[in-house]
Amino acid sequence: MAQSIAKEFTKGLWTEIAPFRIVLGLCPILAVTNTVENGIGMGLATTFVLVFSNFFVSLFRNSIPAKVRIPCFIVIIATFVTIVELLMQAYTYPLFLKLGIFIPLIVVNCIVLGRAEAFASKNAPHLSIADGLGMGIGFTFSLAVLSAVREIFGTGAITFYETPIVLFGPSFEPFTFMVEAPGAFVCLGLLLCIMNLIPKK
Amino acid sequence: MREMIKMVMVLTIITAVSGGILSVLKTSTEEKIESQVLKFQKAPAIGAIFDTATNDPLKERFKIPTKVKDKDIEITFFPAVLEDGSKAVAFEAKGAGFGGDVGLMVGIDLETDKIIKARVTTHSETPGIGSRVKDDATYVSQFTGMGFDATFKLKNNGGDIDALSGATVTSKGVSVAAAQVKKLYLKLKPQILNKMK
Amino acid sequence: MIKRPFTGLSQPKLKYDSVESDPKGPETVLMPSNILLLLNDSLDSLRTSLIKKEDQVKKGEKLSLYTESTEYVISPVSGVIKKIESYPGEFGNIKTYLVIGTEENDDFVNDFEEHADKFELEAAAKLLKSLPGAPPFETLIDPTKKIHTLVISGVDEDLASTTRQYFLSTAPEDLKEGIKILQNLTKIPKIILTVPEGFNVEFEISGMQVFNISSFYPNALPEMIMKNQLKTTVPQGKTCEDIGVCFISSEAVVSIAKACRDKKVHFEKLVCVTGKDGVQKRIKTSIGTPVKSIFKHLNIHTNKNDRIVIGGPFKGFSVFTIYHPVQPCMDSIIVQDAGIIPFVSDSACINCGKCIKICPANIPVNLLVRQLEANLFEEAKETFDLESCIECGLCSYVCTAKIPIFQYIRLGKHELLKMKTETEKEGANG
Amino acid sequence: MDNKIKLTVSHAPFWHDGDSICKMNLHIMLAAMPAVIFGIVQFGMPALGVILLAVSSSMFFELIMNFATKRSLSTGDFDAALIGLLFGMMLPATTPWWVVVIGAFVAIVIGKQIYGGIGANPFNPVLVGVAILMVSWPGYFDSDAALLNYQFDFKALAPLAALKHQGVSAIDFFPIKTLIMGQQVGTIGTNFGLGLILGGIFLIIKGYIRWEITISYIAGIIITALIFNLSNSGSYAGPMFHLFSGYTLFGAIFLATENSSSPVNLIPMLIYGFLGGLMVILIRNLGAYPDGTVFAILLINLINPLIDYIRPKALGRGVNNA
Repeated sequence: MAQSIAKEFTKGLWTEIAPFRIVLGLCPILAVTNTVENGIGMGLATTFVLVFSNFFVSLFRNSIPAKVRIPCFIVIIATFVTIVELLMQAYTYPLFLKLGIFIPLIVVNCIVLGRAEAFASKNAPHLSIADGLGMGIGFTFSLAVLSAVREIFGTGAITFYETPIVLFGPSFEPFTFMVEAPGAFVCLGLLLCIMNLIPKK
Repeated sequence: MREMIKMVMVLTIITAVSGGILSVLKTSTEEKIESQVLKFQKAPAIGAIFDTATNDPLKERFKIPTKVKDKDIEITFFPAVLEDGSKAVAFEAKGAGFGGDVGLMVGIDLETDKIIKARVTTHSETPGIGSRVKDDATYVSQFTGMGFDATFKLKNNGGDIDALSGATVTSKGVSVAAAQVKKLYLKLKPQILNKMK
Repeated sequence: MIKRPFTGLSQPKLKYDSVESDPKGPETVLMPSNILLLLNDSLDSLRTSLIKKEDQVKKGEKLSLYTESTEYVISPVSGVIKKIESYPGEFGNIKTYLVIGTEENDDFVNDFEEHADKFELEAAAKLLKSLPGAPPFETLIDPTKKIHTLVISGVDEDLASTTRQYFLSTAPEDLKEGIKILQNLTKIPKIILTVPEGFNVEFEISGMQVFNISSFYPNALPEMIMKNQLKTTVPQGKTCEDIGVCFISSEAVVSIAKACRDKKVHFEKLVCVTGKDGVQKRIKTSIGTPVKSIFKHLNIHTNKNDRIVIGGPFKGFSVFTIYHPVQPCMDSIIVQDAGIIPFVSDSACINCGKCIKICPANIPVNLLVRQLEANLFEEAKETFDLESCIECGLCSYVCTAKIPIFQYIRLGKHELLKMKTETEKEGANG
Repeated sequence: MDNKIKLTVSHAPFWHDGDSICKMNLHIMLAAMPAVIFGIVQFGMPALGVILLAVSSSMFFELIMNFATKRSLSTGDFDAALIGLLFGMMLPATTPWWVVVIGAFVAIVIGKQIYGGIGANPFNPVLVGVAILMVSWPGYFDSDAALLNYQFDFKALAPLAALKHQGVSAIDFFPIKTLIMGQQVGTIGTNFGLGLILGGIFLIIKGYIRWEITISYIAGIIITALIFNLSNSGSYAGPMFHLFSGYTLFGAIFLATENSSSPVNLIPMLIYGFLGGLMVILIRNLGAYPDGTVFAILLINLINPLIDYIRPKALGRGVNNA
């Protein structure tokens, strides 16, 4: 049993890492990865929603009729998204200001509904939590990697809580394209390409 | 039929529970959020507007209940005494922008009835386009010194406000907020003066 | 070979060869000791064939593999069958070739004699199909195709050939006679004779019209004649015959006339041979003569990796052996030296648009070829007009990326046909 | 039927007009030569350095991608070299080496190879490279600043930037004749109007670019600029100034006509070219950038697949006669 929990947890970290292996959740990964701070914040918020929605969906999976399962999942997910939004507003307000409109969009993030539908509605709660946690951490990791690439090349530094860690000297001229929207597409494409060159195992 | 009932039941229960949890959470975090909003949103705007205030406008804030479009709301006012001794008040109004409401904080000199400064507080505008109304102080600086005889509409609608190029909808939201400020101020001025005595 | 002109503004003009004003008669190539006959039928090991090795055949004897076969050849010589073997054709079509060792005797089986005076279409289809020029009697007797127009082509469809024009200008009397025979035989009301631009037809037949055909490729292709002269368009996926127009070469008409006059079939085929030096020669030889004998006569040497093209540079096919026999429909032979054979490449389409400009059928070739490369035959047919192609081959001729577009198109059509027959079969079974 | 001689067997047609991708690209490069040589003469050795670096790094990245994607080597068709050459021509002579290399990387890898190589790119790779550089390091594309250390015997101002910042009165500095003769501040290979026109005529005659696109593009420029100019000659420059300044002619001859990203049917080509010219003038007169060629052509590249659906009806399509 411990083995299967570990298996469900680790698959989200590499073999099924979103969005590089399962191409889901592209909206946030394109929208908020201009800084590492935003990327990780978004990833953690998604992880939170993912774990709890997975848990509750899994808990009620036997009592939810199949015909209304999607509305039920959406209600559960939306509840946790609102909770995240309120909590972020209350405790990490500057981050909330930055992620602003993207937080409510977690509801329609394919990963969350995708895991609820594909995994949590068919598996026991403890496995679902492991799955959600693994997927969420993997997603956070992906967002962090992509946003790190973009922020480093785009600004020459990584900024955490307004303290920049300068990685290149003053002679570095920022590749501004990378932090702009088209840069996200190109960068994501190149990372997807590299991930496909690396074998799964 | 039974299945139908079950479906309705389950959905009702889930939504009810969810609604309950959320309302509890909303009320319990309301205060915290308000203080956060004050700290991170209103405070910088107030600070920028009343950069020469001798008192603490945040602390001395007061609320006046009023009706906007048949809805009872409370408006928070931030009074200030400036270095030159003049009294002023700042408050926020909202107008619909591209992604949601745009909040505009306006500081008004109570004696001359002129706008001291205006700042955008909240918005959900597209980063890089509409968000410039907040990031770019030169845009809202056009309000400085305007009196309430001005028409708070965009210039191409026959008003006095310049639009921010490329962000007409957001600019329109800002002008609507400014017009709202004008309306509220003219309506509530006696009460404000009363409170500030 | 015609190269790209210096200016690329105008389309390349590929002018048909025209026959000289006073054409030289063909040189005769004698029949070698062994001849080959190609039979459009495949060997079936389960059945016993009518003919087998060591069988004696007589000149004029009708040879077919099985009793129920409709395909036949008529032996041009008397001799012994030395070999019967399968011959792989295009797209896996299996044909059969017979090698006959000629013998010095003059046995002549003349099945046609009794029909010659007042023969009918049925008999003609049974006996005259392999006349030089390959007259399309099968189409004419096909009840599903209501042929209302018969076009006698006095112009050669493809370049590097003047065979049909030669008959048009040297045998007007035979042609006239042949047309009259066909008129009586088929009762087709509308007869059309196509001639090159500026050619004067010296005879008149009531009910016959004469059309002048532009002297640039591909204007002599049947579909182009339909479009330019007959002002009718062949619907996608249909042939000219499907809408009632049948084409017959001038050589076939002359052959029919001769056969009726002499009361026997004959086997002398006229072929235009273009050597490696580009010089065109006209030869006359019996059907079944391997091309090797022709080359020997004309002093053409074939080396390794040379290419022998049967039937024109655009619509012909290349053969893998120098023993390929002369066939009734073979109007021309081209020998290309290994050094000048153009490459084909596996490059992708670069979208240069030359094929679009040159395509006489307005096909979006640049998009079509992408579908065909990906084996999307249905899309190619539905959206990208695969079946509009009249198979002139010009797209491949001009292709900058040297993609074998024409071959892709033929493969696509073949695959579609295969799919269609398969679904029909399933429909019949289920 | 023994086979002593191995013959070549292939499929029809057995003739070819002798054209090839390599030949086509060499012709285009040849047509670009007058402008390139003029640029090297005008801007000296640094210009030659930029051009050579652009060509060589483009071919290098092409080679790298060939190995990475395990395909046969495609540098021999000179497509990468052509992209590099055109890309180099669009840079000021003082561009730092690393900007050139990054641009070549973007052009070849992101602009061309990741879509599948030659013929598959939806955008002109040269423009992808230039656009990304322009967005990231606009400073190096400001010809005025870049060419500060040069001494010219003509007005040392980039015509379009001058138009943008100083208004229509600025165009008096630039008589049309000096613009045509390349007497303007700008990039290496796009100034010399006469050379570009000669190259363009050569390519049109040889049939290596589609004249419909070039002509309609120029018509788009002239007509749109004329409309603006007539409506308010105080704020908008005339068509001739627009035609001979900046990237306009270069765009009309070498960029808009890029094979893979432009339409091939007659009417779409005319629409495509005209829209390109229209967009250039709109961006110049109403937008934020002094020269809109790069973005205008990228935009029309986008609509290419859509408008290329306008095509003549194929023979026998929809015909239903029995």
